[in-house]
Amino acid sequence: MFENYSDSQVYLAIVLAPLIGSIFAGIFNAYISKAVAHTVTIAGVGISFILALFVFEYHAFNDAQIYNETVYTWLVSDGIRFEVGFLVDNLTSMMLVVVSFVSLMVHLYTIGYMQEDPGYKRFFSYISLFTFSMYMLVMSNNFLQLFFGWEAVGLVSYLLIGFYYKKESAIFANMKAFLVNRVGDFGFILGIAGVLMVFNTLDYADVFSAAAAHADQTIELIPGKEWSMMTVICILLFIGAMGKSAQVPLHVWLPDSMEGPTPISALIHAATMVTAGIFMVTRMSPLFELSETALSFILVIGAITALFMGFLGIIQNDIKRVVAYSTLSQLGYMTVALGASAYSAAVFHLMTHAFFKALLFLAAGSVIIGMHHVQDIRQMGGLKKYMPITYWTSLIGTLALIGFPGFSGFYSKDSIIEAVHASSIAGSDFAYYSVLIGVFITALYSLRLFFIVFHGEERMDHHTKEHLKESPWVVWLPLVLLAIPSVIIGGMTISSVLYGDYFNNVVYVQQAHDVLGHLKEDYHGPFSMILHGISSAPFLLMAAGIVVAWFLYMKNPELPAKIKNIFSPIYYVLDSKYGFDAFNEKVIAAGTRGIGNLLSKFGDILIIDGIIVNGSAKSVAWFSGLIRNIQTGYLYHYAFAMILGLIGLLYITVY
Amino acid sequence: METFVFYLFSAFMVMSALMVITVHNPVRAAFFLVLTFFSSAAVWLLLEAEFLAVILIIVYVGAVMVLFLFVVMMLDINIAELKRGFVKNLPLAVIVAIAMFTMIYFVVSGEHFSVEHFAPPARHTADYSNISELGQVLYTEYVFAFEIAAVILLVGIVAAISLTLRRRPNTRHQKIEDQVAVKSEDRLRVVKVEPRQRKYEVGK
Amino acid sequence: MFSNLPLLSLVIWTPIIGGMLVLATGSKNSIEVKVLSLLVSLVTLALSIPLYTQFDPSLASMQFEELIPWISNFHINYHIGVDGISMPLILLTTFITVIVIIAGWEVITFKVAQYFAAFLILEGLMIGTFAAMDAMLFYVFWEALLIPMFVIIGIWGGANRVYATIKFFLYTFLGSVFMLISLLYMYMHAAEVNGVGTFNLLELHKLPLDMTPQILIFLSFLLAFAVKVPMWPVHTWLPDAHVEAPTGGSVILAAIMLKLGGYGFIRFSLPITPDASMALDWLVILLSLIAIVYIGFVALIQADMKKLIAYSSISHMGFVTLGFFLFWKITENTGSASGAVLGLEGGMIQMISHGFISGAMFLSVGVLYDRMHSRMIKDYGGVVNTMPAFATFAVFFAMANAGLPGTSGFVGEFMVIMAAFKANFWYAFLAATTLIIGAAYTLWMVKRVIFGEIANEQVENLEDMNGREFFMMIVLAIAVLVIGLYPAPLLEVMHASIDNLVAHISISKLPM
Amino acid sequence: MLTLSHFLILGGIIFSISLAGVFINRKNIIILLMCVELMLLAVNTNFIAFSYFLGDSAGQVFVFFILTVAAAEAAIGLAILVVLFRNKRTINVEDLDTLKG
Repeated sequence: MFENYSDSQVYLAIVLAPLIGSIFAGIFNAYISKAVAHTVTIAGVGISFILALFVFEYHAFNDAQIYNETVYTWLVSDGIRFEVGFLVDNLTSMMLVVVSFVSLMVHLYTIGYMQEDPGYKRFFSYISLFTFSMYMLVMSNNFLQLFFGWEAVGLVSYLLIGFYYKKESAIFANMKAFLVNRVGDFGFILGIAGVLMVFNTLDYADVFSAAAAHADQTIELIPGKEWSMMTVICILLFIGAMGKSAQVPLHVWLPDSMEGPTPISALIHAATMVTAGIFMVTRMSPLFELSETALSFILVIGAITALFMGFLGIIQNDIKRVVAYSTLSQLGYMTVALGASAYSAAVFHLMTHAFFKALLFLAAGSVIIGMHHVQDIRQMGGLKKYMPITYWTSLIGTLALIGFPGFSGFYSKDSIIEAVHASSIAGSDFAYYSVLIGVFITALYSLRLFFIVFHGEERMDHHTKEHLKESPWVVWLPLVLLAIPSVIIGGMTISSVLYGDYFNNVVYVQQAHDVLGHLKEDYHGPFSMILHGISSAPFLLMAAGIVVAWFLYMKNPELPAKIKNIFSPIYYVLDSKYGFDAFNEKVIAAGTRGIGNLLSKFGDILIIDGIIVNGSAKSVAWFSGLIRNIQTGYLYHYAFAMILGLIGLLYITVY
Repeated sequence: METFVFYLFSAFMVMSALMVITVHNPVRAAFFLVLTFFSSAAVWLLLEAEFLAVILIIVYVGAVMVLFLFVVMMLDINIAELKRGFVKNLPLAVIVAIAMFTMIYFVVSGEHFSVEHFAPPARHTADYSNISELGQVLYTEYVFAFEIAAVILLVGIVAAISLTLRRRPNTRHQKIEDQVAVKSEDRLRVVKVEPRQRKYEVGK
Repeated sequence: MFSNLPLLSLVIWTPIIGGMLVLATGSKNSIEVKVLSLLVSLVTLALSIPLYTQFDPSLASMQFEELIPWISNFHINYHIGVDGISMPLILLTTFITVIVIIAGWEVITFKVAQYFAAFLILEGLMIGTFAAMDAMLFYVFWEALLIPMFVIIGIWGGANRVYATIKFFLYTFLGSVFMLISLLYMYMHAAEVNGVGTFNLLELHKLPLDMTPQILIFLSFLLAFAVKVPMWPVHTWLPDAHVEAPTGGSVILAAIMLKLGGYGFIRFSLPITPDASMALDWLVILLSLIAIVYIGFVALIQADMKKLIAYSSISHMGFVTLGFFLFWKITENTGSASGAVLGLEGGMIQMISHGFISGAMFLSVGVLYDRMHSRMIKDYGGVVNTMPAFATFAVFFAMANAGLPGTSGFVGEFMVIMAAFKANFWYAFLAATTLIIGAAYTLWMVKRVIFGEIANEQVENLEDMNGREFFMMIVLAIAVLVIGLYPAPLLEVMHASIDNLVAHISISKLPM
Repeated sequence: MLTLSHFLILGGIIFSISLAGVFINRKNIIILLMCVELMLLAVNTNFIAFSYFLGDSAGQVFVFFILTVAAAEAAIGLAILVVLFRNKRTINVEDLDTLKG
């Protein structure tokens, strides 16, 4: 794409630029100034962003060949080559742009947000490392490297959630996040092992081209019962996605991950890393298409996440947690799209969501800066007049989130709903109603947040109020830059991404599942979609949500408390987050420790060490105590014994 | 004639051996042991083992038994105490000895060792030298064993000496080498005395 | 230039003779002793490098072979050689010993010369064990290396060291006497079959054996090697030994001595008794899986850092034995042997990687212990505040221990899980639980020790690593990273030998 | 006519007597030592008898060595006895039970 450089050099440069920045900032942490640290890392990410734009242009508009090359061979064993390589196609190039853009914005934003923090340079090192890991994940051309990137982003997420390592809640949250992700990875690696077993290779191209031929393979998990191998593999892989993309019941880590600094909540826990699962399933569409069971499973899980996590958003009072639950719910939407075989819609929503959710998080961060690190929305209110830029960008983000016609979120979300509606696989009805109700819920909690924070009476204390002002430009500039795509990107790209041929070479959909192909017949461009959208059920629900939110939080601010009292059992259920945390803490964590204690105390210490090892030592001691009585110490006793023995021997010899 | 000599000395041997184990005084026992050795030397002569017979007398009677006597006499042994239990142990001893002897008797008497199997060889002529014959084999075929025996004796000497050697740390005796190597500093120590200030305690 | 030197012998005997020299100086001026020891270990390391550079990876046969008759009446020879299986382990040994010598630099103040000499002699003996091609020579080295280890734990160990040493010694000794009996049996049997008895390993590999003797030999080998690995349920000596051993002792124990067990399986059990291995592979697999899961749970609740790492070692070594014995189950399940090599090589990589990671983990604990004189997790907290550089390494090694991709800890586990899936879904399922449990116990420890507010005054007064400690850590970290990111060169040298092994064990040794 | 049996029986008698001696004098360690010497004498007699009747001087060589070793043994045994007496003021075997288990 550049005349003097080969493609592979460009791709390598994209990946390595942030890595080098990260290593530099990490190793020379103690020796460089803050300015040097952020300059170097931003330069690294900036280079990769610019190159990513070129790559995108090259693939999206110039119809470049799909790039699929090996960088180096990780290892060869048993004739199987495990390699590190890049696969760059339309999906990858789009992900590259999204990741690098959000990452760049977050880098810029961090200069302002983390200004006072002692871990400033460390933070830059981490987020650059994250960018590198994410590139590795999306550019991978095989399962191994995918897993590498998968775990690497998990590692950085671990480090960043625990960024404030003195805070007990933060270091608890990061361990929780890593472990819950590990549960997902547990399934994921088994899925990879299944792929290796069936295909004897981990290379995407080889696997996908051979997938159909292995569709009927079975595996005997329980003796006598045959399972479709593809279903097993796909569900296992999807368990990985459930961990990373925080689907019920592996979602518990995401709200807690808000303990990390806000920029990374935007970058990792909203825009990029958590969508890795969505990306992965899309990438594996040739496999998932072979298993309707797995698709149904995905559909149901996604629907549950989309609906029930949305409910939780309504009662949260921490500004970041509201956005986090909204992220969970939106991830559920994407998952639903995957389950309905509308992979393109999922990725489309992934992209739009990346922009507007990053925007919302960064705006929340801006509010938090303004409020001097107060995160409780009950102490906010009326911020509109103090922080106008934040206000307007938040409004854009919120509208995009709730799917207001014309905004990015509208196109993607509406498409998902339509796609689920058109789908006919098991569970699609449930999913359809879930996502429909979800629209109402989304609008409700989003505008609740918006109204409480930016409108209404000013509930902050006097001291905070005095210092309340708009954030510096490094903070609001990224907001503005993110607001632009939040508005326009959906309408701009829907025709090609969703209904065009953008994903033709990437996503494989079976004829029977092709809901998007079905929708395409009714699609006549973005504007007619708006027109059509206004009269559809989702729009009405959304409007209802806005009105209810307005009524409850603007018009009658006392009403919510009354409602809370009336429906206190429901409130209790929501407040305890359906009991997942309590269950994990009381049953799983305590149970694990209990088993450990039992095995240690009973198995190791009592049985093996106590009875067998020390027991045998003791029995030797006991026996020797018994026979020591024979050893009188008197010479003549020994002599007597000897002579008796001699006589006995002689007797045997003689007779 | 030979038979008579054999029985005579055998009788001596048995009788004196019995005395060895029955007398209470160790000195007497030692003397009876000497007698046993003498008689057995005579029996050995019958078997044409002249050299060993002589050695038995010279080494055993002359050296070892004398050593026994020395030790017995040197130690202040309470004989009365050692006598206790003699009668009590006697039946057991007799039973064991008879049992042992019966066994041995059944083995060695009878057909395996009779004349047919082991005919008495012809007597050697007068110029036969038992010593030279022994010497021939001892210094050729068994020379290593011989050397080892020598080493064992050496070890015996060293062990006996080192066991019985007593160091008496508090005895006073001359150390010649110290006396020769003495230097003036060792004899005279110059002590620097701090001039002492007298303290006048006024008005106490 | 040096091609006609007896290189392997030099690698074995340089540290032993060097150790004797160090012992002989007995000097109170310990700095000279230390320099001499370091020099000896560095020379050994330098000598061992040609083993890699001049190694021909295309050959499955023994290289650098040396054969000198030793006890010719019983056909026992001083016969040594390396192949792709033993060579990496020898390099690991020479490498880790240098680290261990450095680790003891300032820490040991009591009987310094003896301490370093013990490690040097131990190094030579371990290399000898890996290089021995004669079963009796192997046995001699195998038993001899108990002595320096016994001394190391017994003299420089902690409070309860006597119990730990005796337990360690008796456990390992119990296992190996049965091995001796098997070796003698095979010698006699070879004498019957071939007319002349032999202890030559390569000959023993070819020796035809009936099923019953094979099973008995297999079980006796299993006992010998399972104790060393250690496998459940003969593992309880390890936590005690680790807890009581000085840091250097723990490192050597975890990094190399445990590998002797794995090496024994691959060098003795599999090739000598393939039919018994086939009949009893379920046993080894079962024990390995128990080790992985059961021990993982036990590790979780340990209050003592060294114990926790010791249990984690056992759990990780479960992957080694699991990988080694997957061959028959894979053949049974998929009808082809494809994947068996993956398991075997995965086990090998796991051994080497575990050498670095567990060594580094024990060194990390040692760094803390030298300052605080406590191994208890509850005595720590918020170490990162006062020792940021140390915390970085500690978290890195913890991640490696949890099998993070990009570190060496991942490679072996990944390969073994891949192979296990081919054998049976549930094997892979249980093996993969280590992803969760392993991360849980490691990170929980990290959380309690490294992160958080400064727990007490002692932690507040901690000083960060000095240059010596930093050097050890960085060297190990680089090794862990390099293997994790580019394991191919390490595997290259094994392929021929492992392929050869797989070909060998797929043929029955039962007499026709 | 003297046969081999005569000498062997003589040896047997002496051996049995010394055996009885060990039992009777179970307290007096000196007489115990003498009994041991007697046993050796019995054995030596057997050796010499066999040597004579087989015409093989090896038996005599053996006796020679036994005498040597016995001399050394007696010397060391007595030395031990002296040390023992010096330390314990007794040679009563019943007082010597340090080896009691």
